[in-house]
Amino acid sequence: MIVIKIGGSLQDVDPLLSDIARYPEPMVLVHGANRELNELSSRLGHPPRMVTSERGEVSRFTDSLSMDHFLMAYAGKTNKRMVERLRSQGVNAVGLTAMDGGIAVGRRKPDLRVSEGGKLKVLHGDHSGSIERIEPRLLTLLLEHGYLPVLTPPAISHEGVAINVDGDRLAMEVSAALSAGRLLIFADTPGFLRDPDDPASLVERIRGDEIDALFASARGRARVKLLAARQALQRGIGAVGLVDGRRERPLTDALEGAGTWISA
Amino acid sequence: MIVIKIGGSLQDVDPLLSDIARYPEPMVLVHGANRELNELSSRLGHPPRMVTSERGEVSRFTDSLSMDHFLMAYAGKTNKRMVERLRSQGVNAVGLTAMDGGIAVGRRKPDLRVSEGGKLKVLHGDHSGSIERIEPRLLTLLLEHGYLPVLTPPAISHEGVAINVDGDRLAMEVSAALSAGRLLIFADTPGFLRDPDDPASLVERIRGDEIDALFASARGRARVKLLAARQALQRGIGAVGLVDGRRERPLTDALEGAGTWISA
Amino acid sequence: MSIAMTATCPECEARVKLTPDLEKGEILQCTDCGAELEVAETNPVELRLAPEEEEDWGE
Amino acid sequence: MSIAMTATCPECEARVKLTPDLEKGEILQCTDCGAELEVAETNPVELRLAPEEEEDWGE
Repeated sequence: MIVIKIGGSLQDVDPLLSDIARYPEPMVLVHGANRELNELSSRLGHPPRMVTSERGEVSRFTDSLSMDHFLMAYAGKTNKRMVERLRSQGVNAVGLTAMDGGIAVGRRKPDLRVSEGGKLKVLHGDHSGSIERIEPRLLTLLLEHGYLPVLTPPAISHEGVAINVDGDRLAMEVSAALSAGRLLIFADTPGFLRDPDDPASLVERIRGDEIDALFASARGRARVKLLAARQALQRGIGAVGLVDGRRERPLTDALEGAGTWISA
Repeated sequence: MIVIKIGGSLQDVDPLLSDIARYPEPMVLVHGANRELNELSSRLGHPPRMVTSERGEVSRFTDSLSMDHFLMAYAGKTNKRMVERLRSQGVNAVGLTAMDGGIAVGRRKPDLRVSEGGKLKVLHGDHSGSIERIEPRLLTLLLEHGYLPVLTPPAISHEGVAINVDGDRLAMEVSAALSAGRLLIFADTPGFLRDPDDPASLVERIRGDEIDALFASARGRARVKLLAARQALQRGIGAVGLVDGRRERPLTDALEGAGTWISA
Repeated sequence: MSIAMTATCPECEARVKLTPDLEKGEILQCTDCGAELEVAETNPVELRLAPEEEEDWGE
Repeated sequence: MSIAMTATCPECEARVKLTPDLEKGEILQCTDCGAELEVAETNPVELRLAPEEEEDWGE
């Protein structure tokens, strides 16, 4: 069983979806829709509010109206266009958010400490949080009956409120809960680059104990992906691939070793 | 087993959702999001295009961009906010479109003959169609494992293209496929009114053979509902309720006989 | 851009009279063979058989 | 509407110096007891204990 994360940064997902349609093994897809959400919320006059934590981590402040837009972009357009595309190629896809069937439950963190305009501030009413528990029953049920689950944030809090969670972490948590052999994270880059601006600086193999060294010099999305990969290994997932979703047969190439593979 | 259709016209669905949360029997929810879609598409600069057929039937011309908005409003915001609300009240809800798992497959009708500006015209590229087959397997699987499916259009064409279908007909087809004992259609009216402008003209009981007489004088949404009810009876559904979703305990009252009940 | 006053019926090749306010997508009837024709193009005018009326409608 | 120059620390009741550009939601530190305080209101100024820093972040 493998879990595939399709990054929100990937513009054209069709080659990857077609390659997935040819893959016979059971699988769970997880996707984001960052760009879709940014575009939609701006056009609806409630532009995205990105904030920076005291430790410099950037995240999206998601108030209730932004969560409406989040559901439209992630669970509406992106999730269902993927299901449509997969079904047109004979895949028995079922689109879900991590709320449906209580797949991912976590703690909502309504108060957010941010540094803005040189000041330390507290924002209230954030609909973000972190995943604490995966309930795999629905996913296992669907997999056993030949369906391909296509999963997207949001998750849901203990009180039953939709919460924005990181797509890579959701994919990692689901991989661990289903004891997937491999987690593949497809994005619009060849893999983990020692120097983000130099595609030739691709690191092809990373052993578990080498991650910390690379972690220090990684920035932004690459950093979150390394974090997710390290936790995946700690949770018993055999290997994590940071792979290029823009190739003609992205999945086939990845399974033949292309991109960055991280294993214990 | 009962099927509940929640009309897009219903403004406040919370009382109905809370009443549903208390209902112990297996159930499938079907909902629309007409108003949400009209508002969203106007705000995104692609206002809804309602067209009239030669026989005077009004429908929404759904081009590809409108279908993106359709997915955002129906499958994104409305479906998932309902799942969120139900889960916060202890219901194990799972949100789906009729595409997911191939629940409703039908024939797309890309060419639409309309009368516009006094002329008869053909419009091309419509993403609407009619349901030809229900595949109940996924719904039955979820019901058997204690989930509450929350279903919304669109359906999917034989070629795997998302198609806009009527929510009442989807509810009727699902009721027939699952041999539901009762189909309840909740809207923002007391039930079938002999005179749409006079709430006191509620018809409480309609026998199957009386439908045609009423059908002649019915207009707009009421007409579609009567059509759906008649077909439901023909397909073996015991009783169809056209019931008021605005009451404090809409489901409880309906099951005690409130609204309009149509049976063979 | 003035529209030609007649075009050829694709079914029976008779001449079909056209009105000045002809619009793309408009449905005309050939007065000779009675076929329903759709204005596929207006510049130049192209006619083709119009799709039949659907017996049932989605939402 | 000029903001008062000091307010009372809810933890140790010492006087806390306020800057003129005080904003709602801003986090200050009480120079006496070191508690982190949040500006709950600015008119009049109300301080309360600030929520702790989260150890981990969602997207």
